[in-house]
Amino acid sequence: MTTTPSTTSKAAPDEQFDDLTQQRQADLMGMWIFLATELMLFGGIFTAFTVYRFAYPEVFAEAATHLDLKLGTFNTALLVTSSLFMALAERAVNAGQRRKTLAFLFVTIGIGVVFLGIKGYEWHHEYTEKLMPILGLAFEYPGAHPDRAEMFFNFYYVLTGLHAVHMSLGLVTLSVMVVFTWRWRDPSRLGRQIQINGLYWAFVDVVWVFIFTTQYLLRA
Amino acid sequence: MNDEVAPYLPEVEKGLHLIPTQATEHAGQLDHLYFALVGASAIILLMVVGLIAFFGFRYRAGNKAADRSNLPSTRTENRVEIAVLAAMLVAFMGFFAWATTLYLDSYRGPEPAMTIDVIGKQWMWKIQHPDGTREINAIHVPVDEVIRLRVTSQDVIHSFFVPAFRLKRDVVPGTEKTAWFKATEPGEYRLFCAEYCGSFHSRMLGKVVVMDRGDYQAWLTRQGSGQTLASAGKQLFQAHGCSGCHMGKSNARAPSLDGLYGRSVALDSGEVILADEAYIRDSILQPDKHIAAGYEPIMPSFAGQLSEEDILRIVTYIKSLQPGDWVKESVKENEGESR
Amino acid sequence: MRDVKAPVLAWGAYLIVLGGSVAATKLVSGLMGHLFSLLCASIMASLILSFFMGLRVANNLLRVFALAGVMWLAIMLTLTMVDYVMRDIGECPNAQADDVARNAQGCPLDSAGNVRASDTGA
Amino acid sequence: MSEAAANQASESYLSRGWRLRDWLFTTDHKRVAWLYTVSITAFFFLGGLAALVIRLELITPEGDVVSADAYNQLFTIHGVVMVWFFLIPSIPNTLGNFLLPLMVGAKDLAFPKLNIISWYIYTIGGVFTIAAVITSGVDTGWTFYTPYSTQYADRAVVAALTGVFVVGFSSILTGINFIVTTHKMRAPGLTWFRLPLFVWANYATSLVMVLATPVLSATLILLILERMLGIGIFDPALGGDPILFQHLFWFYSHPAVYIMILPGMGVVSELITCFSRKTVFGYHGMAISILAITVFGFLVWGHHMFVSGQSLYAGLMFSFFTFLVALPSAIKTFNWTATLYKGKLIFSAVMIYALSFVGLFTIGGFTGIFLASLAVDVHVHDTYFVVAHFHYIMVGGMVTAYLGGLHFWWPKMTGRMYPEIWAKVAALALFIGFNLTFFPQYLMGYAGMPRRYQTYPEDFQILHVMSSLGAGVLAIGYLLPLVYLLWSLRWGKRAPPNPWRAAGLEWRTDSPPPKHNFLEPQTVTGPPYDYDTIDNK
Repeated sequence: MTTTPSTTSKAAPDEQFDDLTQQRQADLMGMWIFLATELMLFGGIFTAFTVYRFAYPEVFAEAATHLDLKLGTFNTALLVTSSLFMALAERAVNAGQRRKTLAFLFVTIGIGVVFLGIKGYEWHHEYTEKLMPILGLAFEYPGAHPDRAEMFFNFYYVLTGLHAVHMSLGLVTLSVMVVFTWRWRDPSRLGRQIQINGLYWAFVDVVWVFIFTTQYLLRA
Repeated sequence: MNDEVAPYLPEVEKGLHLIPTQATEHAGQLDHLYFALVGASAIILLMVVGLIAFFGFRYRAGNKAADRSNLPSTRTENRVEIAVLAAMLVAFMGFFAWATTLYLDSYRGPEPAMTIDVIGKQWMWKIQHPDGTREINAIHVPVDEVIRLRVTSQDVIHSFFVPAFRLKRDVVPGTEKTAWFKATEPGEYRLFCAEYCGSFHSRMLGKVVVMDRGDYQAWLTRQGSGQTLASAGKQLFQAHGCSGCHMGKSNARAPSLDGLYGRSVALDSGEVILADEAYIRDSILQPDKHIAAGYEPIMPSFAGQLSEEDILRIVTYIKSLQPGDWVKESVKENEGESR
Repeated sequence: MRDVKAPVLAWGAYLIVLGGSVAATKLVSGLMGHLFSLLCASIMASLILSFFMGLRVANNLLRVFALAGVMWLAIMLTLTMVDYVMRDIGECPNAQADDVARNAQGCPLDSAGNVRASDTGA
Repeated sequence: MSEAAANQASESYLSRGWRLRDWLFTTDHKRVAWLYTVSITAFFFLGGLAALVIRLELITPEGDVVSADAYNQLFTIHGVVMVWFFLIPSIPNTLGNFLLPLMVGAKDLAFPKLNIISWYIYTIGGVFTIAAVITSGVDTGWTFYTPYSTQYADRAVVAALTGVFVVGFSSILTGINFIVTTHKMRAPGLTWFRLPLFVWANYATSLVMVLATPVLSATLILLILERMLGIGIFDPALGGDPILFQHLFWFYSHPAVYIMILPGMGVVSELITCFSRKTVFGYHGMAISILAITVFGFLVWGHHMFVSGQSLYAGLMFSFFTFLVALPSAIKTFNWTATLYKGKLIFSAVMIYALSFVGLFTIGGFTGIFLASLAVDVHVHDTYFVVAHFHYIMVGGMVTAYLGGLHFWWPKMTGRMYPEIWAKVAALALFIGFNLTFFPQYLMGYAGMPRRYQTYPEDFQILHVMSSLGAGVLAIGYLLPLVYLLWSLRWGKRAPPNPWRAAGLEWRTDSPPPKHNFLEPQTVTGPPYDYDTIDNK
């Protein structure tokens, strides 16, 4: 979503803009609209989930208890911490502190990787418990109405999986930001880019809040 | 149309009817609404086209004589817009109320005289009457009775569409929906599948046969006597040695026939054919015509050996076989042996 | 550094709300607990939006765009649910409004001894 | 600035840079518009070819030209190509891309690189889908209804879905670009209520693209996962509801109809004002009704599902909103007509296109009211009536507006004039051919002819034959412009900056415009469509 670097001199706007303020506002606005589209993307799946959550309330509440609440809560706390460090990185880059920016970015990325690791561990655990109804794997659900519980797990994997894809994309762009910060060529442009990335990273966190609540917390 | 579906096509009056036959009261009511809508749109369309033509002539660039002073002010423009808006709103709400009333009526029917099950399936309609009579691609109903249909699908979404009744319901797998009609005119009417359902969507046709009460009773009786016909057919089936190959036991040389009627049969040629009466009859008389996939063409023709009545009896017997019938029978036999 | 204080406080508040939400799941069961959890989720999301994503200081246009996303999601959710909440009312006499599950199994109609259509196939 | 540099800046965007990479890696919105024009034209003729074979098949009631499966694949190709690879990108990505920055007085779009990326996504996704559809065949129809698409249709469904999914991103990127450009890059003095209606229309279209397209992406993700991983979301065997797919699908696909028609409305407003030599009747009403259509357009998707088994009351609600969305459309129709009042009308080819649009759109709009009326829809749903209705809106409306717009701005885009007399012939052929093709379809629809039928009862043959004849005439109406417009590129008269003496910032610069659109920064001091001032100069 960022405008890629041009060869123009430092602190000059891209050729289509009159000045830097206009460019910064345009970038921000573009990113927010993009986030609105992301919201609708997840929203479509949440809508489908809501329909079935409403249709089979008991089964879905029961199925939710088979998820690991402790790990889920821990992951939620982890993710918000990474968002905090991302916000701090934004402030550091605007204050012109290169080393601090780098450090904060590294912490953000590190926490993100740990989050994905824990998520992967959870999936593996559910796989060993035979709660993974994909690709024809055996699904042995201990509760009532296994066919409807299967629907719950379908949504669980779709939502967490799509979220993990977004996290991974975020990690890639953040790594690029690390490289840019290392080089420290055009701090004003870098500030814009890190702000845009920060928006994306925080948005992924917002989505997680709702995934966590609807999947883990709405239990019997 | 295609010959395969010919037996199911209704006998309707030839020629194009822009307004389809009205075979229910609802059809007449709906046509009134339709004419009103056509009238209203025609008026508006004539107004728009008329104004374009009139302005086009009057205010053509070459016409210096036209008065072009006093253009409407913004205030006038707003007033015109609001007037148009209000007029349209009133008209639209009228149509909304009218159409909605008819729609709700067409869903919440009166107490039905009977309920008929309709099952859609690629690419046929299976019908089951309250007394267990089964039909394919045809529904026989008495005139002037409220008939409730309970529709569902076995595979994909189909849509039950009888233009003469102005009736359409989507047939959705996993759900049962109802529809009702009360036919006022005896006759045969077209039944279409309106929701795209795969390769032979356009051949998923059938007919609704509306009969006088007397005819309907006679038809029912004919269907009902199928039981005795069937038992006669069973004796013939065994006497002619059919059961030797067709009994559906392991390493049988011929396909099992229980539940055959109404099923799709994969043929050796790669085609798929619907097992209807014509198919069963053909298979007895011309066994080489349709060879079931996976079997050798070893069956002899019975043409000339069986009278028409006998063929009918055997066909009725095969039609009467429900899926699993023969398995039950063989279990009984086994029990007898072991005793 | 004053500008660091706000996000750190927001982070702390977030963790407290998170704790409350998880605790509520254990303590309050049923609808009230669920509603409380969803309320907590909205608070947590708002904290992120205002403090980490700068909506607190952003210009109104950005807020409008952020809100538009939520509004449109609400439209989709509400109008879709209108269908599911009211499915089969007024058309299939025995179906319950709050039981869409029934609909998926088939609408239980009059028991005139008819063979259930679904028995023959589906 | 040196003199050489100044000369280079005033050169047209077309004069230099004719190596392949100057086009394929350009970020100039005007060149991207051309890339899009070439792509969508190719897709349009591909989709048209499929339609022609369909019409050929339907001349006789028997299925004698192609097999049943081939027929189903043909209408799937026609639908997928026309909807996603022609109608949706047509006006926004060609005329819109070219004109939006010019009309707001900007040097380029806000994100030029996203613009060219969006073309790559579109073209690669499109070619991928077409390749999949042609090599292995997809026969689901463009609507991909479950459970047919997930369990019964075989072959390349996943590939086709992936292609459509990818192309969605090009819509989203274009939408973001247009919205930000309209908000942030308007010339000084160009307030919202001084914007040309074309900009309003493209802005509204972009809103729809941005808010609706992701839902399609979500739906397609679910569908692809259901097919590939065997998870059940819409599968009735697992207690899933196939109708939910329709909800999600139409939440995108109904607003998508407004993606298709709104830009057409914008174009026609420009054309009619110019050739009536006066401002549009009720400018504010026109702008506001565009926004009203955008918002209400999101509340009506359920009218595609009146017989699908959704709740009666949901049907009632969606019907009500559908009647409401017709109001602003009606206002627009009346305002276009009223714009002619006391004008100085010039019946150029462009004006013929524009007036055809008004007439055809009125018919299409009113039959929309038929379909909004619940009980009537039950009868005509999934019949040719519906087919005729949306072709009147999309072909009669949208394609007519697109061709009109293309003629109107052709001198600006290429610097050449086209032969007016041939353009008139083409416009009339389009109008006549179109009505001959699609009006009989209304008639056979009410008479009970279901859509997507390869074979049909003999009674309908006469109407089908008329329709197929019309399709032939229509084809001439499309091929003629292709020929003479290409001809004009080389032999056409050179165009002055403002051949129509039209209002609007885009006419203040050269034809074709220089690389950065304007040599001087533009300011705006008055309302749009100020034809009095232009004519009395």
